[in-house]
Amino acid sequence: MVDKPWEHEGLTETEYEMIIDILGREPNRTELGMYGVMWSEHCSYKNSKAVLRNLPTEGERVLQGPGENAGIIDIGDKQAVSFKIESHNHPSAIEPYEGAATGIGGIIRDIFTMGARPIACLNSLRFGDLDNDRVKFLLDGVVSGIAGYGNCIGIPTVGGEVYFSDSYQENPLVNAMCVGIMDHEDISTGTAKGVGNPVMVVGAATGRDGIQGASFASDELTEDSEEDRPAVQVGDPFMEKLLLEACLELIKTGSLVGIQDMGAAGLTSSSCEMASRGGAGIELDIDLVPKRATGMTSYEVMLSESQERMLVVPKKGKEDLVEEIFAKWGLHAEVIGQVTDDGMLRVKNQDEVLAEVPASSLADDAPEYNRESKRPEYLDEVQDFNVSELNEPADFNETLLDILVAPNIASKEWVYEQYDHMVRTNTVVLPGSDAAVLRVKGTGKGLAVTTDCNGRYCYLDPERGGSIAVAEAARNIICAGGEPIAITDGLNFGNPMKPEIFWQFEECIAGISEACLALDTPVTGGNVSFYNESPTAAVYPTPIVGMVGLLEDLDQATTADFKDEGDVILLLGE
Amino acid sequence: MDWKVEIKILLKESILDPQGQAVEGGLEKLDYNNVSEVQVGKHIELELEDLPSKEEASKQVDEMCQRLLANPVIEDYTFEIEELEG
Amino acid sequence: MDWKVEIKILLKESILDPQGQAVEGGLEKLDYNNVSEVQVGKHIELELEDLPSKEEASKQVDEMCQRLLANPVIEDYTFEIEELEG
Amino acid sequence: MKFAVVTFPGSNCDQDCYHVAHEVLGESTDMLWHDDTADLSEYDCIILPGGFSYGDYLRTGAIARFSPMMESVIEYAENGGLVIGICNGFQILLEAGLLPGAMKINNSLKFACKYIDLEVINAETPFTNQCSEGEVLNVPVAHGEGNYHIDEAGLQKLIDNDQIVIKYSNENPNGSVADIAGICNQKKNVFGLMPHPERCSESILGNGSEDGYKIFSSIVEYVIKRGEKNGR
Ligand SMILES: Nc1ncnc2c1ncn2[C@@H]1O[C@H](COP(=O)(O)OP(=O)(O)O)[C@@H](O)[C@H]1O
Repeated sequence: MVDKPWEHEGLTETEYEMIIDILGREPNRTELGMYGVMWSEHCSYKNSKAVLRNLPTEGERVLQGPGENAGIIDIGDKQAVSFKIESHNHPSAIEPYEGAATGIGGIIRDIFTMGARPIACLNSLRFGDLDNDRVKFLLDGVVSGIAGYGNCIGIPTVGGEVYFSDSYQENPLVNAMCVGIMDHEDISTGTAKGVGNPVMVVGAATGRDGIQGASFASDELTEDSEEDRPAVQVGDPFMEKLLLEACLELIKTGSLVGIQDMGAAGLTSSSCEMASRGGAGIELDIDLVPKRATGMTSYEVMLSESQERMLVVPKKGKEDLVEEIFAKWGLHAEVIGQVTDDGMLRVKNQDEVLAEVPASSLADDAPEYNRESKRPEYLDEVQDFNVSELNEPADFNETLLDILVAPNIASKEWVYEQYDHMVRTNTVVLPGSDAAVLRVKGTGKGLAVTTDCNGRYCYLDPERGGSIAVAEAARNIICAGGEPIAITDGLNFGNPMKPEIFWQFEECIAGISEACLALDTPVTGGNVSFYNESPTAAVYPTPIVGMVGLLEDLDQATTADFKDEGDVILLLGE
Repeated sequence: MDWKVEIKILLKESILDPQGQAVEGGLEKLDYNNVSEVQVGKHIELELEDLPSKEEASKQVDEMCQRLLANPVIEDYTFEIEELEG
Repeated sequence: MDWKVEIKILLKESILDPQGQAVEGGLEKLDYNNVSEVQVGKHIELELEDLPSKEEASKQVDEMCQRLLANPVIEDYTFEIEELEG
Repeated sequence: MKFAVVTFPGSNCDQDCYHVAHEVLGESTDMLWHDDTADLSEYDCIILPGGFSYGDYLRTGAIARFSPMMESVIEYAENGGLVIGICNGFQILLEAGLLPGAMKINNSLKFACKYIDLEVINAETPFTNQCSEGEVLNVPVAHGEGNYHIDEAGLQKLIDNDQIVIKYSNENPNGSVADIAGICNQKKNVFGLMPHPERCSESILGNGSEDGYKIFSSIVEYVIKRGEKNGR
């Protein structure tokens, strides 16, 4: 082995020693690669877990909190909603169209894996100054990518936000949220258990794309990142549409034990997480995995991030049924292994064992760090600012016009007209209002959905900013006629190794927690994206709040526009 | 001198080509079972004015491909240049 | 014998090409002012197995273009065929 | 009456069309699978729904038109059966040659989803008899390739035979020749349109327009009248 083999996998020497302790020997290259991705920030949350525990995650309606592919909230009548937000910032910075598109694909898979039929997508976007050509290119590519994927798969994109600020100049933020609806009896989880049950891979063939995407997402962007090309993946929304229909059909049969999407760290993460959740082991033969490229090594097969794939564990004897359903949708389903009782993730190539590690050590035993935190000095300066010292504008009419043409305030029609926001005929309140409202067919109910965050507020006062994001989302839901019921959070920050950044992170979480407790909107899951930095600076701390609200009666749905001449206009609040 | 340029742009080999797969499937449906390795890319034709040599023309086309016509992150391109008869 | 086929498909000349126009506009924005007649079409590559002669291969490709690959109402196509070395 | 909606791999509006036909109109409605063939004579109208059949790869509708069910639909249409193709369904009808012309990418090169005004040009088809000539309908469009093309001779024929059924009235969202939004065949039993009437058949949705309902109720009305005439 080369010197310091851990470095290539993004691990530290201490972490490498922990692995040796776990295995009682040195890991081989495949095993080390597996630990590398699973213990990356992206998969293990090693720098954020401790702080995330402070978020309130319990509530009467919570059927599934954080820890699964997505959270689930009860909406009555034996129905539930599943929703989650996910970031795809770094891939979008490099290849905006495909980066954003595959981000949409990933979050949609998280939702239908839970057994829910996706009914809406939202997206929260941050870019640099719109005067810049690169920024225009990124905006254009990201919006077309979201449209390209979401429109083709036939899920309406009903809301979101776009903000422009220097702080995102070289590190745009692309967060996507998906909301699905399900009957309680269809709730599925990513669990593997039952010795001898088959493990099957369904959907696309495995290629060399996106290898080490997870550890890539955990690095700061550098000048060289554009050279890091293999990490870019191309999505196939058509394939995912077929996968979605086939998986939902399969879940309805009741013959599944567990199902999980292959996102970051592909086969490695899906297999070890499923085994670990079920307290079981999994044995795989990579020779049986359908591959798109020839001569792929075990390292590559285990770490590939090819899109539009899922791992399913049906009950023994149901293999043919799975194959039949997938064949109907023109897709392959292959048995690649089975569930065992020894807790090991064992990877074989025919008879040869290539990797053998405790599944839970990959999924759950990553080290947890309490990073140093320190109040940044810039705060004294910015908080010293006194609004009353500002001069009154000479001409308020002119100021109003200036405000209206500012990209952050101007209509976002250019964006949402590129998204099919009406497919599935549920969109009661269209984009352009405060929150979008969707009807729940077959009931008189509706769901209100929104994403919100003001990164500038979070920069000026992370704790207040975090609370404000939740409060703004709640106001939007209420203005649409809904009662806020839960949130998902997309936490976008800089490098957590910097004490000032970590402090921002802690403070934002404290603010979000406080607001969520006050509003009784538990956090059912979310995503942490660190290392959103460019050589010059970190992005504004941007904890995006995706909120779902319930309208017991769709007739309560309200829109933001003025309706009739002569109507009274009231200003509420302080 | 004026030039006629033909550019072909295909996805890099390692990258998934969903269009190619769909077309291959479509051809199969029509019972063309002897077709494989289908790739679908772009073909661009254009005319370039006023460049003194094929080298200069080539240089400009390459630059245009890098900057706008192709997406070098995921695509490869090749081109051919011929002098246009006045 | 096996064959390597390259097909190019462009909109018929009389038909307005929105993509070609957009690309021309895009190039102009980047200060390429000597570009004209931009057309954007498709480039398809594929391999054909087991056909005894170039004529047979040609016949099949032509048929595939007519039936599926091109839309003869608005598109023209041309193709090149080469024998694949075993 | 009896509707049937065809599902192709990649169809997205099949359930929406089903919902309108079955729940809103209250008519009996079957779902048909692309890979089957069927004797369609028991149906009064076949709906080809919107979406991205086969991902819209290569060209919109190009691959779907070769599905076995389309063979049945073509036969059904040739025998005078009513067929309505909405958005991707329209594109499939063009590729299948049941309607003349072809579809190009929108002039903007961008997908456009919005409500738009349509003018009814021919109110005497089985699909528009509940509208009046010149009436303006407010209906959403949602497509990236709705830029209808036909050559001049073809256009003249469409005009001469009253085959242009609806046009974009204020704004042409895609660059279509002669602002064409929907056309029918010479016999008037096959209708293709880019806008989505199924998305505006209930007042609860979107901006509240129910203009799309008129298209579906026209079909029902036509079928009832035809039945009466035939003494059924
Ligand atoms: N990226 C986006 N995707 C979809 N809809 C968007 C997006 N950005 C903005 N919108 C829609 O535009 C409307 C106005 O957005 P915005 O200007 O951010 O307003 P607000 O400050 O009231 O949230 C909202 O209804 C929002 O859903």
